[in-house]
Amino acid sequence: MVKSSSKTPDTTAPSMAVDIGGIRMRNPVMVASGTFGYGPEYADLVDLNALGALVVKGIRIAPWDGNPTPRMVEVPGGLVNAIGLQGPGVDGFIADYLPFLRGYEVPVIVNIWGRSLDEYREVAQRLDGVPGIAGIELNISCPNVKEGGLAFGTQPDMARSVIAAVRRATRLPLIPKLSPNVSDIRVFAAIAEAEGADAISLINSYPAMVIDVRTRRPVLANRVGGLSGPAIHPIAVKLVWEAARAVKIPVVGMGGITGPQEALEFLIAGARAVAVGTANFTDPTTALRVRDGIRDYLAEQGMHDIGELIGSLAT
Amino acid sequence: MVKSSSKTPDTTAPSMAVDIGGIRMRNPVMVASGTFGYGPEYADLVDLNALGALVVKGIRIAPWDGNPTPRMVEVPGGLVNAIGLQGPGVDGFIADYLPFLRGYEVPVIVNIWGRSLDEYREVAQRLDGVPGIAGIELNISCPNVKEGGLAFGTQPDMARSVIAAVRRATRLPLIPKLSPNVSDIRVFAAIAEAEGADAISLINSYPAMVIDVRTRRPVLANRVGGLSGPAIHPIAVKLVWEAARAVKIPVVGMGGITGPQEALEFLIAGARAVAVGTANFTDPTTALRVRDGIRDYLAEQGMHDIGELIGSLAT
Amino acid sequence: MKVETCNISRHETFQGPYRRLILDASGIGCAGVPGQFVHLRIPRLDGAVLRRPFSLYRAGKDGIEVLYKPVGRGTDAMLSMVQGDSLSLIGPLGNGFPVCGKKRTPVLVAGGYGVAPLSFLALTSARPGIIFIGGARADDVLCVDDFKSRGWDVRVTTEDGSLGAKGRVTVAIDAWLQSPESRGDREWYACGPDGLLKAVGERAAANGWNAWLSLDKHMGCGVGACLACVQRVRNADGTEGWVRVCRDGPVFEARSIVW
Amino acid sequence: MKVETCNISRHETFQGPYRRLILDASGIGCAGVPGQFVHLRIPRLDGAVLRRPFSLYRAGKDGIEVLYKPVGRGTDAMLSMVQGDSLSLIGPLGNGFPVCGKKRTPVLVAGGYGVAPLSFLALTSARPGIIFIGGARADDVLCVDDFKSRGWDVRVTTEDGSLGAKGRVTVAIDAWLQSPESRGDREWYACGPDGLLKAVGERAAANGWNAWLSLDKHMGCGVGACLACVQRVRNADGTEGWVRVCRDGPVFEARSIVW
Ligand SMILES: Cc1cc2nc3c(=O)[nH]c(=O)nc-3n(C[C@H](O)[C@H](O)[C@H](O)COP(=O)(O)OP(=O)(O)OC[C@H]3O[C@@H](n4cnc5c(N)ncnc54)[C@H](O)[C@@H]3O)c2cc1C
Ligand SMILES: Cc1cc2nc3c(=O)[nH]c(=O)nc-3n(C[C@H](O)[C@H](O)[C@H](O)COP(=O)(O)OP(=O)(O)OC[C@H]3O[C@@H](n4cnc5c(N)ncnc54)[C@H](O)[C@@H]3O)c2cc1C
Ligand SMILES: Cc1cc2nc3c(=O)[nH]c(=O)nc-3n(C[C@H](O)[C@H](O)[C@H](O)COP(=O)(O)O)c2cc1C
Ligand SMILES: Cc1cc2nc3c(=O)[nH]c(=O)nc-3n(C[C@H](O)[C@H](O)[C@H](O)COP(=O)(O)O)c2cc1C
Ligand code: FES
Ligand code: FES
Repeated sequence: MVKSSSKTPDTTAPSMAVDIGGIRMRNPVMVASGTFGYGPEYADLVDLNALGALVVKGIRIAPWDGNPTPRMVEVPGGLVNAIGLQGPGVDGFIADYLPFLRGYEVPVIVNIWGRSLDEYREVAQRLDGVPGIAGIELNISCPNVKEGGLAFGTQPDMARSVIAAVRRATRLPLIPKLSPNVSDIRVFAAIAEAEGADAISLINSYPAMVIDVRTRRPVLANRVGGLSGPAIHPIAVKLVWEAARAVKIPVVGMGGITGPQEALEFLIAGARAVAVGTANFTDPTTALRVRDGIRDYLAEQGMHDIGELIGSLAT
Repeated sequence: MVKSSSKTPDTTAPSMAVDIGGIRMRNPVMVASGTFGYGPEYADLVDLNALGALVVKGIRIAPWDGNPTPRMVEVPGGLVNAIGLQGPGVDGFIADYLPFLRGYEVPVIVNIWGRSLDEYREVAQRLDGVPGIAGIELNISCPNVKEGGLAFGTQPDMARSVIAAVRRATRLPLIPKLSPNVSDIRVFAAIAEAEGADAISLINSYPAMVIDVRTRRPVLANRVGGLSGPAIHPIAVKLVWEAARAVKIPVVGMGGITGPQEALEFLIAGARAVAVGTANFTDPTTALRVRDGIRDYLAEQGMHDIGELIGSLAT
Repeated sequence: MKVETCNISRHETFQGPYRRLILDASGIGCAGVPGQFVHLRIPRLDGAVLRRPFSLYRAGKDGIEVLYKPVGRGTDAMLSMVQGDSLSLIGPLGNGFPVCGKKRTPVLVAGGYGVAPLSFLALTSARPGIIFIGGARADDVLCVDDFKSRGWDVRVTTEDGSLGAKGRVTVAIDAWLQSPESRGDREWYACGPDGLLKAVGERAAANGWNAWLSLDKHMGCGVGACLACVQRVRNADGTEGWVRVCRDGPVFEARSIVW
Repeated sequence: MKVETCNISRHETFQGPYRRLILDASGIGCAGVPGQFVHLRIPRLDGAVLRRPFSLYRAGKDGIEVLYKPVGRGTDAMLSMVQGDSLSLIGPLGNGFPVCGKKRTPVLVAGGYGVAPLSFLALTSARPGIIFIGGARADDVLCVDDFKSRGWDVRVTTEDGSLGAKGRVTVAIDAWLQSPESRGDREWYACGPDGLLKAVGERAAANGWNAWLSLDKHMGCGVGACLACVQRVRNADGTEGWVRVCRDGPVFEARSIVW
């Protein structure tokens, strides 16, 4: 006891902090874009500061109406949504939501999209230097808008140009969100890394369709939508595992997390952080349960730092 | 009552017969390759003649050992398998199983695969003219073998060459089975049609992975496997819908059928027949339930022929 | 708004296919007002990722009550819930009905389970008014006594004529609107299928009255985050846009709705 | 082999965590012999696509019985099944144990639930023999009386010493093998974890005895169609290959197994 003022370190609590391309998070559990609004919606139910990071709903350069309704349908083990990226636009976001979010310490990651290369670039530029934004998640994988969206995420050349353009437009940490709808995810992971992305995230929801056999019509007004939830989890684990081995930049894993178990799979497969999406609807406290469960797992396994777990898959 | 011997036609029973690229089936409900063995396995439980068609487990030119165990793991809404195409080889199949199958009237479709173009061609050649075989399903989409398999199904050039080669090697109805693991299924459907395929079938199981968080190892010995079952159904419907609009040849839809409902979705989306896979394990009588359910639906809707249902999606 | 784990105090047949579910959710109960709803996680509905929304039929310090009818996978599974089962609620959600203007008489219109929030509203209403209840069959006409015992004028219609007047609820409304008794300053409140809401809104608007419609949209999150439940509305400036039924509603003034 | 929908006649605690399930599946009951199993579809296990295999503990014209222990999602869900519940079985599946050679004495070795098929075997055995039952704790040592009442010599071991000798079942087997009483012509039957089966096989082979091992492999179809449950074996001609535990087994002679 040399220095009486020193705190006794809690040797049993493993360190959960991670760094995702320059974004420092207290723990690796984020909430996924489009499933947590812009923050205020869940603020009564969840301590936002307890999240690793908060990724807001996708925004573009101007307000966007999204798709007609119905926009969501439940299926066994998940849901199919075709919201179509309704949002207030980047200025609306900055004016209406960012002040609220600045009241919290949680890193805020803005999910952005555009209908053209220019739009992508503009929205990134507009966010650059705005206080209260920790990073940009670049959505090149939304199955629910006709323009841009998925096309950017499934064609290597288009992915390359949009990532390069946005990279030049911002100094913020940049996280392209890859589409699962490709034959070889490693190609797109490598493109992101080569173009200067700070991290990658995956997977977005998976293109899908539900038909009402009574009316013989698609249930969703947009006809097709994106499948998310437990149903896609084993697909996501495989893609995260492949992507994590293909690049050195951090990987954020998501798809079907409902509790610590699925999050641990992603981390073991090589993800440095994870995001909870659909499960927020089922149980808004999922991210907190996941965080606590990971901590307990580390303690049980005698691990002192989350880093020991990440990518620890024995094959 | 002019002819007293004439049977009174049952005007209420809708016609269920379909023609899949020259294979005439009494009803549109097949059983999917790999989930029904070679026929004898389920013969005690299911009247094989009540099936629209029976697709046997994938075979290649010579016997094949498949993957080490564990080969299968259940996940929410499905299972992930990595059998790895274990089989007796084409001669073993002809000697050991075909005589049994010849005792039935059900059309037998042989699912074939190879590790090279030559192997594919050889096995097709070997089957050509063998009595008791109604058609060939060309598996270019198996996620569970390192050689060939998936690569043939996700690269347009390779898909084209293998379909063309097999087409030249056989006069049997040829049904390439497409991989879901592509960005645009229409490309592969069109290739199949252009190369002279008589029909296409989709989807195969979806590449996936399950990790045991206790041991931090993949559960399957092969590490990755294919996800099948209800979890993939909304994905399959979307792909079948797209494929059916891209080609004129018949489409066989599968993925996650557990009862009439999911089968009807495929038919409405444009499939001319459907196949029951994983659900055979849950309930061996699924195909019969599906057949009866489709018939009841047609009757309820006042349809006289399954043709009125096929592709009837209103969008 | 909170997440509350509660127990089922009672679960019983209410009338015909309708069930009454009494939950000891006192936190939500104390805060809830008529027109608000809870988002209920159905126990043992494996593979389900979504909760189901139900209007408050009653709310107070002892907890809450909802009335529901089995109409699908989720509500069917609810039938097997038993006293003592634990379940998770999010609530109270949405905005309640606005209070009826001082000099106005409330006119209520309900279809099916839509009577539940209106019965709760009547309980807290400063004075009784008139309620039109419509249903397919007598079984679908709920809570008549709730209103009668508080002095409300109850007008029942059923499509098959098994109770009250035969026909749709609009038949009764239109007859009433023709009659002199309908004169005066009214404030309308309605909950039921879209067709009913639209019809009520048109009639109210024609007379320059407010009509507060409680909308029923398929919901994801229930809190305003997912944008699944949106309804097209006309803004004050004449432009059109979306509102979230779960957070901005479920109650909207009829003239703002773009059907 | 058939698919049979049956009802639960009784479902009760057997011992410690083990449960006994009595099913009125008379079709399967009449056909079933020791060593065979049923593939059971667990009711209300939504999202599950696979059945679960269980050995016949008893089978007869009234139906069948199985003993099981909750060890995972499926068997946990089985705990909530109640008398009268209906469920679907496929069975009887696999091949039973071969009959013990005329001049040989049966030696049985069981671990955990593995005692269930062996108890059924003992019931039909021409003459009693010796049975080694091993378990982690006293709770895991089942059916001792089944054997004792039929004149079998029962040797119990538990890893924690709470019942019988302390240690693994091999400790008791090895002690017995050292003793003169083990001499004679024996036929071995074992069911339990792989380690136990392997140990039994080695000891039997060393003495030139047959050992019939009932294997436990994760199963898909249960009928031989999916090739999930395969076990590596040595063929008569020295080559190696797969057999299907569900259809070609679950009982195999120890010397054929490639561990
Ligand atoms: C604000 C609000 C209050 C409600 N209050 C009541 C009430 O007090 N009593 C009552 O019986 N019902 C009420 N409903 C309707 C009730 O939520 C649905 O009947 C229920 O969700 C149907 O679920 P299901 O799984 O049985 O039906 P399914 O049709 O199998 O459901 C599938 C999906 O559709 C959604 N869905 C289906 N029908 C409706 C519907 N009419 N409205 C919204 N979502 C639907 C479900 O939430 C689910 O996501 C209310 C709905 C809303 C929006
Ligand atoms: C021929 C045979 C006879 C059996 N007889 C009995 C018996 O009489 N009593 C009894 O208690 N148990 C018996 N078992 C084991 C029993 O089938 C498993 O305990 C059960 O399947 C576990 O299911 P779960 O969902 O609870 O476990 P989970 O681990 O959650 O199951 C997940 C998956 O793994 C499979 N699985 C898990 N453990 C096993 C295992 N040990 N063997 C086979 N599959 C497994 C399940 O079928 C399922 O597909 C037998 C197994 C076999 C192969
Ligand atoms: C209703 C809904 C809206 C979504 N909106 C977006 C979005 O705006 N931008 C985006 O990149 N991903 C969006 N996603 C995808 C999720 O962020 C996530 O990648 C996907 O749902 C998989 O995770 P999950 O299975 O945990 O939900 C949305 C998902 C849902 C369900
Ligand atoms: C255990 C198993 C084995 C399979 N083997 C084959 C195969 O040999 N050849 C093939 O083309 N598809 C094979 N499949 C894929 C199925 O035929 C089918 O395409 C897929 O499982 C999707 O249908 P389902 O969801 O109804 O199972 C296999 C699937 C399973 C589950
Ligand atoms: S239900 Fe999610 S915004 Fe209304
Ligand atoms: S479980 Fe399918 S072959 Fe044995």
